[in-house]
Amino acid sequence: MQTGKASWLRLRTPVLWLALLAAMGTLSLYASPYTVIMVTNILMYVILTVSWVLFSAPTGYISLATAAFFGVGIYTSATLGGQLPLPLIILTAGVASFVLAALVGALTLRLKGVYFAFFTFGLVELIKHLLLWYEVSVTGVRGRFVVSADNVTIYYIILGILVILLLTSYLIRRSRVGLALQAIGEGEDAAAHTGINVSAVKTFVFALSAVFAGAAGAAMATRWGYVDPYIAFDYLFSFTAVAMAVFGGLGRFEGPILGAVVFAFLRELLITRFPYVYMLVMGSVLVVTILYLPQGLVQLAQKSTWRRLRGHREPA
Amino acid sequence: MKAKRLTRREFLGVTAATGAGLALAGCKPSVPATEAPAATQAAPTKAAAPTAAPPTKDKIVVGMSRPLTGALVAIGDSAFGPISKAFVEEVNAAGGIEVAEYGKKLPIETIIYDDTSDVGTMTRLTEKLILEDKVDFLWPACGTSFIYAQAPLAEKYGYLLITAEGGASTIREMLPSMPHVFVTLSFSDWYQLPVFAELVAKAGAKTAFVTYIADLHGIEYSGSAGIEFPKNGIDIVGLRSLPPDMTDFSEVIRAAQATNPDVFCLFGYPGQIMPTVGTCMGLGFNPKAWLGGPGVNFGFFHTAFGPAVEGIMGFDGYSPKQSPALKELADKLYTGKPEDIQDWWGHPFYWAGLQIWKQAIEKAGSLDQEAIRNIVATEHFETVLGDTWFDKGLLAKECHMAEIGQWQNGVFEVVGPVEHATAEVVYPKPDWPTG
Amino acid sequence: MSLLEVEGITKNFGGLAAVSHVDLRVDEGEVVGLIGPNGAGKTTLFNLLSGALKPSSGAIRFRDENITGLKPHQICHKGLARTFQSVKVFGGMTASQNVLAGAIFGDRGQMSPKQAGKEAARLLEFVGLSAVAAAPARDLTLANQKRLEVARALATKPNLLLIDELMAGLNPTEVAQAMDLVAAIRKQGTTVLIIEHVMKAIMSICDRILVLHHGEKIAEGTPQEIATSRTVVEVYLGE
Amino acid sequence: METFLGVVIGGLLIGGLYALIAMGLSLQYGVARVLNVSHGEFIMLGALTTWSLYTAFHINPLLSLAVCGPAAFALGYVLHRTVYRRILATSPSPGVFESNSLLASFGLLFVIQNVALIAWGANTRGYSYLAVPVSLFGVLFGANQLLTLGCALVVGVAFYVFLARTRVGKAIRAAAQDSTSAALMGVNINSVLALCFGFGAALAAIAGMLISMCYPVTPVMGIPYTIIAMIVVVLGGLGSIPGSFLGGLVLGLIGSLVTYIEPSLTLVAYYLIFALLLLVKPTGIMGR
Repeated sequence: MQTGKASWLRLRTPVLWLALLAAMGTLSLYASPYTVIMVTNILMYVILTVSWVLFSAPTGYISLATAAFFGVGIYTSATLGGQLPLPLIILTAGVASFVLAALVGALTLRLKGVYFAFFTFGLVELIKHLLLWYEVSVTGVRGRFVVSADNVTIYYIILGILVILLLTSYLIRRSRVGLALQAIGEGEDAAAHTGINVSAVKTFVFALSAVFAGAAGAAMATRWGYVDPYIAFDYLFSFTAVAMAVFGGLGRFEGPILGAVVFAFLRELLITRFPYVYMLVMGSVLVVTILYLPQGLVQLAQKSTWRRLRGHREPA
Repeated sequence: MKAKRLTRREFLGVTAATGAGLALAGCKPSVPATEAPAATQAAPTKAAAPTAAPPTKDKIVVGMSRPLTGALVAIGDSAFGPISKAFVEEVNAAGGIEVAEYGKKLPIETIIYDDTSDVGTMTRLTEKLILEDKVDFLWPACGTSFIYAQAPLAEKYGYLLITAEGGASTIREMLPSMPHVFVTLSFSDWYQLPVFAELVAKAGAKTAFVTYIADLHGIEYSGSAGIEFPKNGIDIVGLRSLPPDMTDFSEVIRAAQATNPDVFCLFGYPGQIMPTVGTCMGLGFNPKAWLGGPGVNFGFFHTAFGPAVEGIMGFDGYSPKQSPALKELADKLYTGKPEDIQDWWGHPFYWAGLQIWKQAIEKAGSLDQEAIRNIVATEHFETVLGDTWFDKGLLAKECHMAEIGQWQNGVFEVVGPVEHATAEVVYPKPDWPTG
Repeated sequence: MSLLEVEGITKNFGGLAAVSHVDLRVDEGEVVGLIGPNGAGKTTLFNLLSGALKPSSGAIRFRDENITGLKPHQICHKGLARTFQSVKVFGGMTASQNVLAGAIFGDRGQMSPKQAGKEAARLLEFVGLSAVAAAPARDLTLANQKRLEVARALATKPNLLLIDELMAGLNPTEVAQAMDLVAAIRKQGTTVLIIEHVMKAIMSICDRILVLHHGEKIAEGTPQEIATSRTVVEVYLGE
Repeated sequence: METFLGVVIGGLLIGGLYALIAMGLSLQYGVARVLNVSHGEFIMLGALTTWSLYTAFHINPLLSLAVCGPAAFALGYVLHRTVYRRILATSPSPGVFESNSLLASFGLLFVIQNVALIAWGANTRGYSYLAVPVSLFGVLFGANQLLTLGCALVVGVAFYVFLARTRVGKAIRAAAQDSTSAALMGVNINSVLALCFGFGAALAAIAGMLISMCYPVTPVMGIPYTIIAMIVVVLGGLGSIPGSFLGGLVLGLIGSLVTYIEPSLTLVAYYLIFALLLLVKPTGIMGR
């Protein structure tokens, strides 16, 4: 019995993930068309959050550049839409974000702590205003139409990006790079003297994380129809990614995913059911969560809920 | 170590459970899955679909995705927001809209979602309204960019869309490919700027300094000015684009002042117009004509600046002096309410748009989008604007009661075009009040 | 045979020379001590040698190769490892992960994860931390954290190990253990350059001692010579 | 030449305001380590309160200082005592505190903005107060803008003197240097942090009051001001009050010059300078 239980425990994690993947992978077969759209949006936030976590959680560098990479993706889609097939556009967007992030990373990753946060925030705004200036003064257009794509296709593309992202982060966590990243987070000097090429590792992972935000931007833009620099480079995406990750809990792999899902779903619920107090409720939830669950929502799962459940199970 | 692992596994269970729960929650409000795809395809004619069963319906559900929070909330809340509210109240007080197919009056029920001033959210919520709530009609989102994003969706699902806030000349080229979209509000080139240019040119204006916000609206209006002003013999002596998010334009005004223009234009929003008026006063810059908008046309502009608004010109839609119907509208909307909520530009257009919508439903005798669309596209309607119709998707030029207004003695008078004017243009505008 | 040769190395901060024209030579198999009053520039010298700081002038040759101006990780790969005066263990990682990081990243010869794990276990055993291998590094005692740093540095397979104050703040028993550890390191073939304040210890474990004062080398010699040097005694007593 | 003088002085006028909004944020970040993204919401509260008092009761905007300042101070103080202090207590490391408190202030931003939307409605508000020209060195300026700069200077200098001379001020500075040793010196660190947060909020509200005299006010006006404050704080050096003041003036000047030449590049210039400074000297112009 003991061994049976143990092998089930070992298998439970992959089985549950596979079940979830199967459920997600067939969503368009059983869910309503709008559910697919809504879940696409939630998954988009999961991508932004997990890609943020990929770099920022282990290193402790708070990046507010998510919106910049997302925006690069959106604009790639807006400028190349119709000229290239969608998968190529998404790939291009990922590469463009990678290049931008690599450049930014090489330049700025020596900035410590909050300075890096400030710089990346400024980056979003700088790109936005430069692009706006360029569009107004050079091309003479401010907004661009984005060639739209089928909702179900976009859903599967977003799901695909997310699956690749989750696999990437899982593999990175278990790889040499993951160990290096963790060491860097614990102490950069010591990491460097232990033989880790600190700037190369940081720049690489930062750029890698940007690929996913960029790809997601390119895919989502097709759902938006019309974009301009203000719509595409909205710093709220950066802050939201951080908020979702902290809300869910940075301590665990699943925390940010949970945070993004609950946050995005709650937001959807509030703007449709209680639109006039959406911000009030959302804000209160964030404040209360961080006050009572300083490790994020995951704390809820590990502490009270499970202890209580176990308490009920054991006597039986 | 071991204990940690256990909790982690358990936690994964929670994650998966949450995911499953979400999938369920997502499905809950929708009809059984098999029916859903059919409904999508049938969307254009879905109102007619129930003919198989005896038609029963006790309300007309109208859906809107509006900015209730975020940067656009001020515009949404002062422009189409109050109009839609007042219109629904009035119609429902009279029992609703007569729909022959159901043999009775159906009251309007509105579903309003908050798009948080975000285009992505707006398009998603628009699809929610159409696909999940299966609203009978879609009312417009707020802002030109938003219209541009929403119109293709309305077209895709075959929903009639009569727009409110926003519009630009570029939409004219798109309208032939979007037969379900109708634009009510006036924009730069057919309407306002030719009228304004002619008006001030006649009064003697020779030079103009043009500033505009760096967005669709600003680019469009400055472009039109670039055509219309020279056509009327007015030289553009300065052209500046202003980035959104800026509040202080002192140096732009100083630059304008240095060229000593007859006309000063600011094609921006209240966020730019209001501080700029203050700056002009503070710097003693008093051009002979001062045109700004949208913003000048709102009641709150007058409340904010009091007598200082005298002579300032803006975009206009009507004056209660023009007809009994318009007076009735103004009384209905504004009497007993703070002056802040007045909008002398857009309100009559939005109201007329809703009137056309109601009359088209009554004429069609059903809620069939196609039938109603055909009526909207081809027929004439009696609205607050008088005889009203759409011409190639745009509210016909002939239906416009006003283009340019000017604050005179605390009232936003129509000064252009001359045939609709309620007062003669004051040029040059009076000095800013002192003290 | 000389392992490390430093010529006229100088580091200026603003107008102040923290290290000034220091010559230094360490031969293979030696244990060399570096002493001096607080602020003498000992740790700065370590930072220069390990690449944390770039020298204002002077040259560093390590194993007949000029390593001046190389980055810390490159110097580590050349076979020069170090520990820190104020401990810098990876606090949130376990003791064995700390050493593993050293084994994986410090070794030029691309160790397989399995080998690295074995090597880490061996080194933890070597410094006497096997019992706390699974504990987060931040929960270890100061003495153990210092030992952990030594193990992490050794995991990078250095030819030369720079140890910065292994014994500060330790009780007499721990000091004795630390001295044994240094002896063991030398025995396994690693050359050691060590900064230490505990005089008794340094005198007994070092082959040679250098004395820094105000950034300059004021004396060099066997423990015996240093203990009897007038200049050194003056510096220490004059404090 | 006259124009140039006008542009320069105009830059200082707006710069004074920037300085004021940045000082509050600098205090909150420099001492309490809270990157308070809801800073602009306190500006908004100050501005809307002043507008209400002026339009409803014709109370001189400057007098509303007596209401806004203390009220905002109390609000900020209480917020720290309840929210941030608890987060501080539950955060295992400064890094965690920084991200958790960032999330909390993000939440507060939402709450405050929504409450203001409900209380005041969404309309753009404004009033004209002292919008009359005053001649200075032969160049005209708005009297309200000059008044704004004057107030910003007075408040800034008064606050600096307070920090430099009074016991509480010294405690705050000690805490800014090093909270642990300040605690050892007998400073009650928690109340100092709460005081800083309160002062930061009060400075924001005062800035809001001044802003309302020249610029439109809405419940959603806060975020752009928060962003300006962030830029200035970085320019001046995190946690340096004189730095914030200088940074504000510098940014105002740059903005003014660029706006005069090509306004569409003003914000580009802001962020370019911001980014370059971070790359070249991240500790800011007055940074250590």
